[in-house]
Amino acid sequence: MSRIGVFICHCGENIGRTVDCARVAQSLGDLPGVVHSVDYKYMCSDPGQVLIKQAIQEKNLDGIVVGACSPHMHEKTFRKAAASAGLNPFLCEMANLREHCSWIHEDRELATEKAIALGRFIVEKIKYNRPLSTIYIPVERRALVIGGGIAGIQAALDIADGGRDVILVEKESSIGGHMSQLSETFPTLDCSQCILTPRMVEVAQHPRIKLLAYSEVESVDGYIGNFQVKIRRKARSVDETKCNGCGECQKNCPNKKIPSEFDQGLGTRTAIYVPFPQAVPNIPVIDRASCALFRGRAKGVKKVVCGKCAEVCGRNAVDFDQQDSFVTEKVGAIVVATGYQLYSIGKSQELDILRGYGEYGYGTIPDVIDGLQFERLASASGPTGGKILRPSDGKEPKKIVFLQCIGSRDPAKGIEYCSKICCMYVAKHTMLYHHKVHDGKAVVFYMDIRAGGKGYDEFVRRAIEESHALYLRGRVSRLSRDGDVIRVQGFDTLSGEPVVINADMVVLATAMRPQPGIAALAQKLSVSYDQHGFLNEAHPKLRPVETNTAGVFLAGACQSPRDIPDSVAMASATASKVLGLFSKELLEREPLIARVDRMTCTGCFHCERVCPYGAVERKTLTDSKGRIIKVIAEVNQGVCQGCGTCQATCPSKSVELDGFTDEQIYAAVNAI
Amino acid sequence: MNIGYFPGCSLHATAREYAESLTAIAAALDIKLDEIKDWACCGATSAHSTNHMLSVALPARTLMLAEKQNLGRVLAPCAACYNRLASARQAIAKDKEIAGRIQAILGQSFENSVQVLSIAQLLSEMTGEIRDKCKRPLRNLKVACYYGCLLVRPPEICQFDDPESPSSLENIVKAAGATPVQWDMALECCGGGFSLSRTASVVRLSRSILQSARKAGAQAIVVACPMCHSNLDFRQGAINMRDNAPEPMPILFLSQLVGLGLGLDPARLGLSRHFVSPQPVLNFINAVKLQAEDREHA
Amino acid sequence: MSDLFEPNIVAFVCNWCTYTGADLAGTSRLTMAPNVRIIRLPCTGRIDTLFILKAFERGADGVIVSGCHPADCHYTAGNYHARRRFAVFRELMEFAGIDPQRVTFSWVSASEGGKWAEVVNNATEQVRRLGPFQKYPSPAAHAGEIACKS
Amino acid sequence: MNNRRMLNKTDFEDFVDSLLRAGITVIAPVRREQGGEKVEYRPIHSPAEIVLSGQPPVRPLKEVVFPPTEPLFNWKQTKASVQIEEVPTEFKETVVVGARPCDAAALEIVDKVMGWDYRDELWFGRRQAVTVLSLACPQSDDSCFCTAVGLSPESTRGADWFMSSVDGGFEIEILTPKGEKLLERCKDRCRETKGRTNAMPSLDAKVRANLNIDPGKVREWLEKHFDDPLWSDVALRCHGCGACAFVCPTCHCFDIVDELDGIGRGQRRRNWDACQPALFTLHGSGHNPRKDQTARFRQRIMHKFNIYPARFGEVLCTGCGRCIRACAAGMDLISILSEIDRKSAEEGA
Amino acid sequence: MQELRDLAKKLLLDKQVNAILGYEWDRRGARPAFITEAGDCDRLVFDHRCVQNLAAYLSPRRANIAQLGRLAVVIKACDARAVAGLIRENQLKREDLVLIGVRCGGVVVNPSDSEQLNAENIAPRCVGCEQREPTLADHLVGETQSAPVGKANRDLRLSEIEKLNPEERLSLWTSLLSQCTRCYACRQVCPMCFCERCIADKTQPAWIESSPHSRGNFSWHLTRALHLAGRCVDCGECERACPAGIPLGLLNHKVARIVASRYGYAVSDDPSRETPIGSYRLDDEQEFIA
Repeated sequence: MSRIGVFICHCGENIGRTVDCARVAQSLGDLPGVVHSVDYKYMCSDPGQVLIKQAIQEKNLDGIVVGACSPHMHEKTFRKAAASAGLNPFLCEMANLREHCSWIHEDRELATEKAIALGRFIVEKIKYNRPLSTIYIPVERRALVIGGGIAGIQAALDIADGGRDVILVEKESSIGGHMSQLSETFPTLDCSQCILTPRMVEVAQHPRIKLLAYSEVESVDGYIGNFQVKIRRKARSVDETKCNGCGECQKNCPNKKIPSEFDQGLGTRTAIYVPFPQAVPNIPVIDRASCALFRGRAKGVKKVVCGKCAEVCGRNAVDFDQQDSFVTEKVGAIVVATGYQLYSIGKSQELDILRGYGEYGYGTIPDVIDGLQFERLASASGPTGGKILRPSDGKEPKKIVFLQCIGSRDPAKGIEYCSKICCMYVAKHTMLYHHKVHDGKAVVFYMDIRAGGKGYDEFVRRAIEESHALYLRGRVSRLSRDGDVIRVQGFDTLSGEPVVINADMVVLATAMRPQPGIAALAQKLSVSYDQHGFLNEAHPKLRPVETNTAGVFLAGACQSPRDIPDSVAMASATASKVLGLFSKELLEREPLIARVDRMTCTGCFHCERVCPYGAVERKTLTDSKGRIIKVIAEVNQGVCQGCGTCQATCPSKSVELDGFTDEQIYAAVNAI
Repeated sequence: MNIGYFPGCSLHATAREYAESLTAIAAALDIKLDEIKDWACCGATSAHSTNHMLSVALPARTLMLAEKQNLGRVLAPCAACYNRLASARQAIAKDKEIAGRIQAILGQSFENSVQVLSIAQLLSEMTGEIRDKCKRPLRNLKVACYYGCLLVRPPEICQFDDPESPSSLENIVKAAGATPVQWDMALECCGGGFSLSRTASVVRLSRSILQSARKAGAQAIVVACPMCHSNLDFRQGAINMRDNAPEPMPILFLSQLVGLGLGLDPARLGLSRHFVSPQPVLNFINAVKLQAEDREHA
Repeated sequence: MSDLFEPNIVAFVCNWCTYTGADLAGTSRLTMAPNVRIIRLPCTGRIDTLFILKAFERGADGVIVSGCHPADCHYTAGNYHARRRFAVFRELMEFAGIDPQRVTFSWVSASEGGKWAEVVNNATEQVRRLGPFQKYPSPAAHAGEIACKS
Repeated sequence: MNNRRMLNKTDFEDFVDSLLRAGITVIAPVRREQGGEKVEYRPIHSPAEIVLSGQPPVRPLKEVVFPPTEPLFNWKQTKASVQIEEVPTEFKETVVVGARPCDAAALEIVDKVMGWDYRDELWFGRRQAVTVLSLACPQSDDSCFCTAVGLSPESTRGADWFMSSVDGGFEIEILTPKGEKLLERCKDRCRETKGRTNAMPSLDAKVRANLNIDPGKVREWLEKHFDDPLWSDVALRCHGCGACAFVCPTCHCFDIVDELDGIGRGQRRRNWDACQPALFTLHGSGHNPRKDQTARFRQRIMHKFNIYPARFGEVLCTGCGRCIRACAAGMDLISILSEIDRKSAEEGA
Repeated sequence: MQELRDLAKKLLLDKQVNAILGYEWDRRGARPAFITEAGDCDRLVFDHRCVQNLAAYLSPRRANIAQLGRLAVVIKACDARAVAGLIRENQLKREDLVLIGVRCGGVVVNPSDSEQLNAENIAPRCVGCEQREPTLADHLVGETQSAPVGKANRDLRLSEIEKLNPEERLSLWTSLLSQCTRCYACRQVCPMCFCERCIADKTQPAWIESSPHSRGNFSWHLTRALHLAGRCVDCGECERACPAGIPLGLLNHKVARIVASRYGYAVSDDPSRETPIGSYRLDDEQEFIA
């Protein structure tokens, strides 16, 4: 027979005003197994907690129910109080009489009745609570960082500087990410490469960082503190241990007309190439789709068509037969920093919801470009050497129209969210343009100017006041070619008039979207993502860099559109989370996890199929002579997060989720 | 192939040539047009600007008749009719309340099962046949394909082609052997129903369309809407008056152009009913034919 | 108090979305019908169809099942599994004669306090209209047995 | 006065009607509401519902006195005490019309175990309340073997009246004081008659052709063959359900369960149980003394043809054949008994 | 028939298997046969009276059958779906079994039914069955069969019930299920009901009351149908085995139609095909969720 104590809180007037707390206490006191039932003004106050502790000790209670606010508010408080009185904290539960009762009802009679019912559920449930103890799991104190943009670089450096080993995986042949493509950065207009390159070099030289460039995460197994990550090292066709980055191969490659991805198609590169001169590692890669030798091979041509690069390589580093290889790393934490891509506004989109902007003629009108292309035009290392020139004819544009919110904040054709950085970089573009083409005129079509951030609004004002950019509030309906100018038809909503501008060039500030393939990665990591593909943080305010998969953290634009300062701040935050996790050898976990009844488990493994975490393992039971009796499911305590989907799925109910066992739920339902 | 046919008022009146040419190419393409018996007004303009329920109920009635007459798909050649019929179909499918009220108004069972097609949709399905049967008299004839506002828009209703840079008419025109030009005004407004009430606006808007087409080198404009046709054709006199009288621009219905491509007798295509004579196009065809004959002789 | 039939409705909700959404409804002081009593589960994935049958056995007149919207599941996929399970259950239940109006399924996120109030009020109204669920099978005497006196 | 009467068909129906009007429950084979041709023993509202011909009812008369589930008591727990509310053990006067001889005989056979070391109040309460009018068996099939267990299509055992269909009505044999008491209610309608006119030797022979064994010999064999390959061979087929037990007129095992109905409230019930499912003998520890179907199936035959005779002097079987008809796996008691008989003869020779 | 017997003999003589699980005649039609001697193989038969789904005997819980050793099993296409189910759910290993597929043109309802198969007596589940022979088999025997023709229409019966109002449906099912005495024949003959301890036998807590009253029976049969969602192989054994004649197949058929229409799933004899419950799609229909 249970010895349960019930404690009903008035929460000042909050509960007491609509619920007759004394009657609730009395009514619950009459239930079988309840040996103590009182009400009190403030249960969470010190005297209130003393009341509970005394009752536990004096009445030798084996379970307590606190009828008060939401358990999300004070469950921890009361469980701590119970523990300090010697009662297992998991033998304390709360009935939510405030948020779920007194605050939402007016009729005192009905509210009191409901409060009694809610209390009854918990009293009956707690009769089946078991004492549970905290679970400890070992931690592998190395971290994996996925993505070598500024966020990944920062996270890797911070963790490594904190004294822990880091594996940094980058899918491109060099780290640096989008930041390496930028010309100058807002709001200080310092040169992007100048501040980034030293960080990249630091990564390459850090003794605690193992850089795996041109590599991708293949699979992730395990759980917080104990992940096993399989990484695909894509075939570079160049032996990294031999190459010294002399660049002879590039110079001699006959195929020089390949549009450069780094230059956003505005410049060219060779088939064997490093994407940009400051690349880290400074080791070339052969683009097998463009290389004559590989294309020949793909067509089945027996003859070796080319081989110039190998011929000129003094170190024999070029390896045409290199294959993808795999390495497996054991890590305790994972930082995801996969960054973003721009909304490609042409017609074909990989997502149905994105309809593209046919009216802007991107891809058909050569002088309609996107923001990242403008960065390359403005960049000293870019295809024009930093001169602003039209892609179509190489002339200097005298009038550039910038369109903001292309794809962003446009649920009909693009994405409803704000891409956050465009207002700022368009302002920056107008300034760079003004600096480089003094007689040029910049016109900006905007919806709102969102310049929250230190020095941000001042920056935009400077663009308007000092660089004389003309800001028109409104949208553009169509871009059309008119001879060698682009006719921009728009609407100025402040004057209420349609506007037609003949521009020499148009720059579209297109939306930021998560990287393609993010969903596949999220599934490997069991991290959820929103409808756009951005990874979900555990809590938007209080746990912004954690995910719901313990041990996996988010930095930068993989979580939502982020600018550089944000990304760096997030990266450092993840590093502090990782270092905090690594500060202990053993990890504590709440013990609300599933366990399998060996006697009745049939081994059908429906539980294995539904487990979102892969926490179900197969265990072979044998008799004393080693003969197999059966293969059953077993829950890995470290991996299980306690959702209970396995239990609802198990046909014979041979799985139990501690804290929410069938007997507990049955008892609550029985109390209806 | 059998398809239900909703001519609407225009094809029985101001756009009779549209109906004639459509009938002619349908026969050539083995399409049987089953005119919906007892059809009524689609509700365009007047109904949908005054009474929403009426604007749904009118087309719903027609669609119900089509359903009862076992017409699974209905062609509405007029872009406005198409828009009304398709909009009504979607309103009923999406909104249970509207569906209930329409059911009550109709007083008969209605499953809303009839699919509504524009001429662009129908002929897009048939480009293969058109290409096969094309006699290629239009080779190198440069035409501007004009979509207007309702043929591929609003996208929620049409769910066909790219609403901002469509290509279906170009594909059909290519199949018929002509050469579409790239131009900028394919989707701009012609002034639509303001033809009588605000003629000056219509003249201004239609003029810029004609200018753009001319600039792109078009020898004719192809349309798929009686209202567009009327503004560009009937108003061309007024438009050109101010413009130092450039060469008139023939405005052809899509069905007429396809008919010419299929080598049908121009007389059967209603070409004589236009205000702007399509003679330059016919001359072009003849010239092409003569060239071909010459080549044969040589 | 009026003479209206006050239905007894049990809500099985997930801890992360709907329970928190219901907390928000409380914090926002949204008044709602007092007929719905919440039983908290970690996830809709944990909610078994047996819970619903048992609730009816114990005299519930209606049931609400609510959790995180698709893609919002705290455990990434529990709600997707629940969605399939309940889709089949609901149709079978309807086939067996339990009026589907007695069982409300909803997604209510942690930020949808207002939606929770709406779900509660709608379910209460709906079940009130149907009346008490007296027809749910009960342990009546066996049809062939010799009856006791009196 | 002798104990034989004639009752013509309309008088019989009037008699049944008069019982109903007098508030007496009449149970008889009737067609099932949703079951097509299936017949079951159920209380009737009019004599027209009675079905006396054709296949026997799906379930035997057992369910009338020993329902598949019945409450034993209700309990209510308050903070300090538990209150028990007993179920009544007195039952309404009931007449069963048209019981099969094999079903009626079963009641008497099971009486023995029900009144053995403990007198089952519910069983005997109902037994006392019921008057059984059985009817000479109208039909047999390939599953019948009553003659092999000492009964026959015309066995009067367990009946208060024994009725035989004759032209235009029924010939009735009054067998017990209960029967005589019932006769009081239809004295005016019936006339005395002599000896049985309608013996059905053909039916008897037909049943005998299905199985002709000596239960005593079977018992002797069983006594000596607890371990015999026969058991493992036949049990292979058995799925281990309770269909045979639940359609058996003599199987009487039950389970006792507590069912909750809210906090501290509930009902203790007894439910039919069967020896073929593994759960029947599963211990709390997980150990199961009858570890496989072989052991369980042997138990069924042993109980019916050895253990029960040892304790109560007769086999626990009336040869009704329902277990054979009900078995989805084709388990066939007739073949099994004849196989035992054959083995016994072989060993004897 | 000879083909089947010869194959069985060969399998036994070559010691490929220790026993053949097939069908034989007895007094009352066809019944399961367990043959361990090559000499007994001539007892094996197959025709439209071999209705039993022998896959039920393959559950690892059948200790006395496991003792026989390696088995060859005679399976119809529908039975093969059950074997696939057992493999899919880790109860069997494909390599531990020899599967003798038999071509089937439909079966009767009861093994003791007529020697002639016709449109009247064919089992309703066979009407519309599209699989004449199992794909999951090591050997295939018998002649090519034509598609079964029959008059029964289960969908019609379903739609009749669906037309009733909820109260009528509830009283119909309450009345039908009141016949159930919990003999669990339905469960025991079901090849997919292989749980070590059935939910209906669980007592702590007793989600499903073991008493055969309407309340317990309702929970039991609804839950069983749900547990078989996407798993029921439509072999009809539960309904055939029910001594009370409850139309259990209707519940299973209803559920099969639900998973077919919602998830495009039809039960198959491909063990690698994933069943619909326990998997999901992000865009599963959710019209019933507010």
